[in-house]
Amino acid sequence: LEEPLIFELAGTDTTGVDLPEIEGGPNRLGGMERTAPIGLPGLSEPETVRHYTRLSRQNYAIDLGLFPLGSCTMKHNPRLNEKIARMPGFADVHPLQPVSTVRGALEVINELAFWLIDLTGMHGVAMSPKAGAHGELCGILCIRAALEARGDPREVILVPESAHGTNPATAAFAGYRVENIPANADGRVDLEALKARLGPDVAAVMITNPNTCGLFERDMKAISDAVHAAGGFVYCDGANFNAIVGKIRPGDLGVDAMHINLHKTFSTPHGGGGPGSGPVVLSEALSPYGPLPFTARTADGVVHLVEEENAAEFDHTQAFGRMTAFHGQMGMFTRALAYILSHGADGLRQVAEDAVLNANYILRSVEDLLEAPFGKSGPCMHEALFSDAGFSEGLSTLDLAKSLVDEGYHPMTMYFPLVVHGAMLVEPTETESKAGLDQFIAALRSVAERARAGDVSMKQAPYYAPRRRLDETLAARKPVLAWSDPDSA
Amino acid sequence: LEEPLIFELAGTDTTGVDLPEIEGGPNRLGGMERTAPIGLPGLSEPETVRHYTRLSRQNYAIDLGLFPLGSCTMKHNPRLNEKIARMPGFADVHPLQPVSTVRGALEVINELAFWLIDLTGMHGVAMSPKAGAHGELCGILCIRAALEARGDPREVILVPESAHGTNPATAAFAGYRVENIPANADGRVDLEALKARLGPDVAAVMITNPNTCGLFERDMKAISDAVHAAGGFVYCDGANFNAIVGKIRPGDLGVDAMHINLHKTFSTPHGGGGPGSGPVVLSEALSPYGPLPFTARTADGVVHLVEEENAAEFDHTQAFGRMTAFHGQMGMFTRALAYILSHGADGLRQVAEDAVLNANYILRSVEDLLEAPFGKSGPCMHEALFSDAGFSEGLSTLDLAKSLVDEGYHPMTMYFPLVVHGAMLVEPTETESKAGLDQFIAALRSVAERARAGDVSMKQAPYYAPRRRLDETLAARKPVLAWSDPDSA
Amino acid sequence: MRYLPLTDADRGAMLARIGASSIDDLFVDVPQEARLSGPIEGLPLHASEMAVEQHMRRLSKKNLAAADAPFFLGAGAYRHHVPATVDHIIQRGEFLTAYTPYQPEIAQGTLQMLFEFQSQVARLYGCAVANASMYDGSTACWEAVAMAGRVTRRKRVVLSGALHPHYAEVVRTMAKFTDDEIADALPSLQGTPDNAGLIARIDEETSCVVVQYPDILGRIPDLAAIVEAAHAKGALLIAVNTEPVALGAIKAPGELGADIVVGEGQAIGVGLQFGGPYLGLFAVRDPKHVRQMPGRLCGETVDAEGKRGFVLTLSTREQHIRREKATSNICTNSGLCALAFSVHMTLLGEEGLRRLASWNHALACKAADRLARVPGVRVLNDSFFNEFTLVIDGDAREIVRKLADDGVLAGVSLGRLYPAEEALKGGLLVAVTETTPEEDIETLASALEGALS
Amino acid sequence: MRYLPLTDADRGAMLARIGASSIDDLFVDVPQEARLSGPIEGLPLHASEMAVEQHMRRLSKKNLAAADAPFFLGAGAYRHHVPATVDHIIQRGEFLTAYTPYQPEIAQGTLQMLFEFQSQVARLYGCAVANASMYDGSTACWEAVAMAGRVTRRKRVVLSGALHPHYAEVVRTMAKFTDDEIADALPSLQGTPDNAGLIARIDEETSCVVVQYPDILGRIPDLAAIVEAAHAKGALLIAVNTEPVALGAIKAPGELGADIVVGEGQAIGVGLQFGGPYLGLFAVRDPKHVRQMPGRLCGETVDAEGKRGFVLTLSTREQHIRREKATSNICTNSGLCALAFSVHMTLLGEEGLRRLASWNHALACKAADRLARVPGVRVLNDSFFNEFTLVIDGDAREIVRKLADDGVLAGVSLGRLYPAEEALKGGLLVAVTETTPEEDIETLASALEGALS
Repeated sequence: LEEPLIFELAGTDTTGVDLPEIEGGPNRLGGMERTAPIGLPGLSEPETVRHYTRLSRQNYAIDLGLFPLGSCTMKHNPRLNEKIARMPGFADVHPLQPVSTVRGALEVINELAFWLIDLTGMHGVAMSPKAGAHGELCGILCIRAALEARGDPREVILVPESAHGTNPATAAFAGYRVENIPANADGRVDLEALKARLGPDVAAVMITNPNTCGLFERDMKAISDAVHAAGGFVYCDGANFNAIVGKIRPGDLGVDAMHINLHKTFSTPHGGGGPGSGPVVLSEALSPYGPLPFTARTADGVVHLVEEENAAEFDHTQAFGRMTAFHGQMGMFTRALAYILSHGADGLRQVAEDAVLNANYILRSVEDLLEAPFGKSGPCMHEALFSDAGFSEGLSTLDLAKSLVDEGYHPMTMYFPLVVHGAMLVEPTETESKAGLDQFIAALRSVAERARAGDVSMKQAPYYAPRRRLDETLAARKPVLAWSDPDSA
Repeated sequence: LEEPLIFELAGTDTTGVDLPEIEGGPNRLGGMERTAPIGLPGLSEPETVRHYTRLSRQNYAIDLGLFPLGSCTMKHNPRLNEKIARMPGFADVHPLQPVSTVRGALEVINELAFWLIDLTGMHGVAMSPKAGAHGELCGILCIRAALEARGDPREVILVPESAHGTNPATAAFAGYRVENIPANADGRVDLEALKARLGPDVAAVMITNPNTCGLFERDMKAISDAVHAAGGFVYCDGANFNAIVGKIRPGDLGVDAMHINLHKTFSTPHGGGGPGSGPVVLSEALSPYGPLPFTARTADGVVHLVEEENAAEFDHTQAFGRMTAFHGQMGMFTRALAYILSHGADGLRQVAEDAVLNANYILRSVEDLLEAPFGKSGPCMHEALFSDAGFSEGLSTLDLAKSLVDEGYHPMTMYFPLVVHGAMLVEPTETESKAGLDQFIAALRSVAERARAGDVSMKQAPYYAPRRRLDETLAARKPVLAWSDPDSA
Repeated sequence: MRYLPLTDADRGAMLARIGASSIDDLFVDVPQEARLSGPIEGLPLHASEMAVEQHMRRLSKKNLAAADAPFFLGAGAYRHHVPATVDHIIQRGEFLTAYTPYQPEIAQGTLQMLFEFQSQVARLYGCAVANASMYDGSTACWEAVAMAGRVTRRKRVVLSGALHPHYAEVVRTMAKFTDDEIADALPSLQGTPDNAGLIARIDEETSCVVVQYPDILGRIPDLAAIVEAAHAKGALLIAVNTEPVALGAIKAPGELGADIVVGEGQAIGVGLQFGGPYLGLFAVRDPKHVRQMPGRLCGETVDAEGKRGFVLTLSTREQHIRREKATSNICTNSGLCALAFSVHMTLLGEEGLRRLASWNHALACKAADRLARVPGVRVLNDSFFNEFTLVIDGDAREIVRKLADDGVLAGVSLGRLYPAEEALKGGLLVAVTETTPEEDIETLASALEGALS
Repeated sequence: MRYLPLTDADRGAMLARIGASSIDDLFVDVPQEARLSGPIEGLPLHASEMAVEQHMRRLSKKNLAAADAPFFLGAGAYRHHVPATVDHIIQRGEFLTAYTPYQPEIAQGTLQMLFEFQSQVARLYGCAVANASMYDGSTACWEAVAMAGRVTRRKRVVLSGALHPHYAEVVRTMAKFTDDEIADALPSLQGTPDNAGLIARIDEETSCVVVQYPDILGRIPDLAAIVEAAHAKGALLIAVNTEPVALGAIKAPGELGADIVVGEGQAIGVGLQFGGPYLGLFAVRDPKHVRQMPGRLCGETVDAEGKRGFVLTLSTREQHIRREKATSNICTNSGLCALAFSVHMTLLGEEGLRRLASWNHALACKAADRLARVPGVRVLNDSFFNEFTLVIDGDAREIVRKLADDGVLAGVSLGRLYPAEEALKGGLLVAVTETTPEEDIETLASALEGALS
């Protein structure tokens, strides 16, 4: 059975709520009454539940199986955290309530901030960014504010070839010119090339570590030292922090700013595309420029909300501004804090170890069939990178990925990083069992063998998904982005 | 992917909880320490969530589509009711807390009791029975207690042919001899045959109204009068109360006892087989014999818990005993009360009307293809009854039902009531939309046409379910009722 | 009406297809005088979701939730921490809104779960086979008594004096109508259960002996001795357990020779819920007794393609087939509670269950030691798991009520359970689980000191 | 560790396959001095689910939940009743634990939902196309400003003085780094918005005019006049809405000619949540602007068998394709909040939304009338929907704090929003929704009377 659209299921005169009908009479809407039809269909509760339940079953999800999207970190979402986020004291609190009535909320933010600072070995943290990309922007804006404060505006940000697409987008948004730094043969930043490019025009280097080839940047400390020596700052993309959490502190490697995707490392649910949360940890040099609002605990144990009004009391007059209306993603903070407290310092360390172990297990279990371009560059971290070298002519990474769908799995990240041809980035995360990995490895080996053997049926995969391959070109060429009533056309 | 058993997924040394390990040392277990292995596998939380999520997807459910099981009343389960049942003041309260700390819980029971009495036009209600069959037993035990109290023990209970299987089982359990009463040609109790059988040995008549042919027993009042005149009681099986709730009060028809399936009429979820709840409304003659405990509101508005201890204060010394340890299905009471308050007296009436309308709509939309044995006996009530007359040789009701699975529907009730050959009992309930019914009717017509035409492929249906037809004979002949480790065999 | 999808236009169109001119035409078989002409008077009309939620919340706030007070109640219902995953899973629409799995091809989710549940219960109880659940422990207990009657064809039932009095009352109530003879007794306030007295009551007419383990006073009887005595007279031994967590610490009744093991499963996964819905567990040690068992059974089989699958089986014992010859009239069971139990037990596993049991016992030992130091209080039990009996100078029931007024839920007094028995009125059952913070033990001790001084 | 399935035996076997002798071998690329030898000091170790839940519950109880007090806060975040169905659906694992739908064949659930969501938002806003959501209203507002710059290739941004000050501050902050010029102003305490003053600030360099509707003081500006003025100078009109329920009662900004309509969707389906996650809505009136829009878009297409399906489309605007030339750096959005909004809106439908809006307005009118009778209080607004401004003799911020101590959450003072502005300190924003019982209005009135006397 195909599920129709809500617009095809009901008209605008039905509803799934029971509300009183207020008779007309005078109003105070300033003459702006909405009189024309709006066109919003209303479904009864039974129809609504069924519509969305049926739709949901056309999705793949972590709850159904391994979701090996490299760099996306699809790990199990603990159900406790959902329960906690719904406690009325967190869910039913207004962001502008008097501070005396939200002490617990401020404590949550402050407690999480404390953990993030300690786990990263940094000095401060900006909690309000709403997602990873927003956090990146926050970090770069801190850098720009710091440079401007010392009267040394610079123009260039260096970004490695393998960076996340958000990195250059962010740098450009903040008004910088972006220059690439090449990778060396083993998949890491070319230290010498970087050093050669450093100079008084370089505001910062944006580095992802572990990098998007799944490798740890061995020279991280040397890079940081060189950048600092040249008067620049080091921005670290923290999307892969889950590989090292509890094992390595970025602050020890000279990082000045790093965003942390709470929805990756600390397992707040992705929800089909968000919400995320991207707090940014900051070095001592950058902390004064972090945005408002934030929380601060004074010696008496009281947690304060620091906003424009009282920033001076907390010696924070250099804040570069405000990134969002309120205090950040409270719903994600409660979940992330619950996750962190559940694991503790020992459990988080184990998270990193198991994530890395699982990825290496996959890497070594399939590299005889799938080319691992940096397989000789040392162990991978939390994700294993493969290329399409060895595929039979005419078959692509896309075909392998879609064939994996027929094996019952979500595909890995494809064609990223760009430095590898036909890249496939596999991140199992720490919440997969060995038995689950073995089953996945068998499936991956099976499709890899078919790709090598030139099984052309792969070009039409998937066969067993709710839909066959979808025509993305048509969608872009003739965009249909909202429903319109065929009867009124 | 096939989902293994938990016993195949994990050993007994793993766990999905983090609990402290208490070191040995002295205990006070009286020398009964359990030392031998127990054999219970433990799964981490991610594995657990995935296991049960995957299993769940092999089920059909109301949330996925129409569930037309006659006499089972599979209607939408409002989500509000789930939320309410989980309020800590209901979910986290012990049944033996001092009464001063559970006033709200007692009020819920009392408020629901008040509605049940009013909706049925009866005198009292026993709230503690745990399910419909348990309620039936309660009602029959009230009758037996009342007869014994007047020194007139009787031996026989009359049950119509079309009764639910629980009716004779219950009567037999309570020590009665069961005798059938035939139906007349139009599918109703044969009033004359009944009258002829009445006498001083008949303790009660158990009648289902609307009956299991989906018809209203027109002669109900005459039956009651005749039974009462002969010194017996009238028990009404209330499983079909949803067809008349808010429209007709069984008390007005002379009923002495009727259980109400809260999980049918008042929409508490079936949960794959329970829990249910079966309060029994009682006439003035039977009320004194209702079991303990129950609630009573005194003139001062206080709701009291009446147990063995204070039964005398509430003039209830003739209670026949106690049917269960505590106070009944509180979790079902909160849901049922929320359902009742949501609908109100007007909405409940609409429930009955829409349930009957939907059933008649199906009856009249397919009776040209599916034989309706009592189609001429007047409108049906909440369910439409069909027979296999007209099927091609060799095809059965079972084949049609399993073919309906391939159309995306749960089958109707089959081979019940027994009075009709190859019976199919279809109950859509009031929570289906017209569009949904039309789609179902089209599917039903399609399989009916195939059955008439003799499409032998139906004998192997279903084809598109998680499993093909299962071998029930094998299961019964060589019962495997628990997992055993093949390695230890 | 938010739950009713039909519009008036739909209703009109449908009546037209049916050939009726009004809804009332469809109720034509109901005598006119029995038809109400409008909504029943004196009852409120429909209400918004918000209004209903507010009303119910107001009622819920009139109860003192266990989480909001020092809490020590047990006596057949125990408060344990239930992992959030359990509730998440039982709210999956596919489990919550499914019917009894009579169509196995599209109910494998429920069926496989039940098969796993049966296997877990059988192992927990040390038995061969468990069924797919009963209403609750008390009704399971009665069903066991009835089954023993079918197996032994005898009518005399010997109840231990330390069987939960509500369970005993359910048995007595049912027996009134089945002409079984019930030999029961009261518990005696001794540190060790009176096995000898119980054994003395068993005779050649006895169909079964019913023993609670741990018993109503929290003591752990040595079942093996009673089993031997019962079997010597040809009677079955029915063991009743109301705290399944205990079986992570003490031997399984089946191991000790009990023939039928029944109990309340609420402590694992289900929660307190003011007494229901709960979860009746029912298992037999000897597979030959399976066909006399009440309730549903799920069994393994294969489908037409040879794939493993599960079905409800041996239904020839059940009422919808056997009608008046059924083993029981039970129809609905506690499927969703069985799921909750099974999910929680799967999360625990043997390792978790044993740790949980050890922790409960250790805390209970601490509590017993602390409370024994309260003047005027002594601990009765020689043995216990997570619940024990205090004997107090005074009326424990009054003290419980008084402490409740001060916000301490002190336990269950024997006076509440046996209101007529003067000799028991000093008894107070105190249960301690992993949910009991150690400071609450101190709070209880102080409160008792205050109340007794 | 309950979330980590590997056992030590597994780890050993896996290391063996990898050919490593220890986990540390896998971290060999990390300089030895950067590797911590054990758990970070000073931080607690892992904790049971129960312990974490208890800790978080303790913190949650230190907050005063809106349900537990008379509550009148708005100012960009509104409290409405959210049907229980909404939360049930967003907790379906298939929605909750799915990723951004990059693999459309196995993500049709999320994609169809997003297509429906986009269609609902477009209709609500009176626009042609809406995107699949932004972080929140304030960031959506900034993205609209940036988009207007791309469309008009101008750099001057005119902000209405009655734009939410946090939104204005976000725009100012971002503009610092993009060299946009921001012309802003303060709100004036008048009953009707100062359209003339705003229009006077528009010039030939202006890329866009940003107007909130209803505005921060609750007044409903006549957008049409400003649209006309903006278009006359070649500028775009950006309308900002922070209370979508209002659009069930007042004309859609798109109907009135706004070019870009952005807003906060939190009021429908999402809840208060102390400010986040919220739901940024973004729509354009003219389809030709679609390719300049930020954020994800879901579009209709067909699969290889011709069946209708949905995909993310026009991704050439996005950062993962365009890198430094992207329309925005936005990546994650508010997918799950969009689902909550869409489910709630589906339950409401047009009929429900209009009723809800009428009810809100009627209650707010009652509240305004009642509060106007409090001595020392006047109602500023000539027009409003469900929120209006009181002007009080005294410091409203102090009064709000004082009333909070008495358990009344009286509203948002302008002093909280504009701490530096003496002229605004008597202002108090009061929001009234269907969740406000009428008796709470009386409570607020009495409390204000008490505080002002």
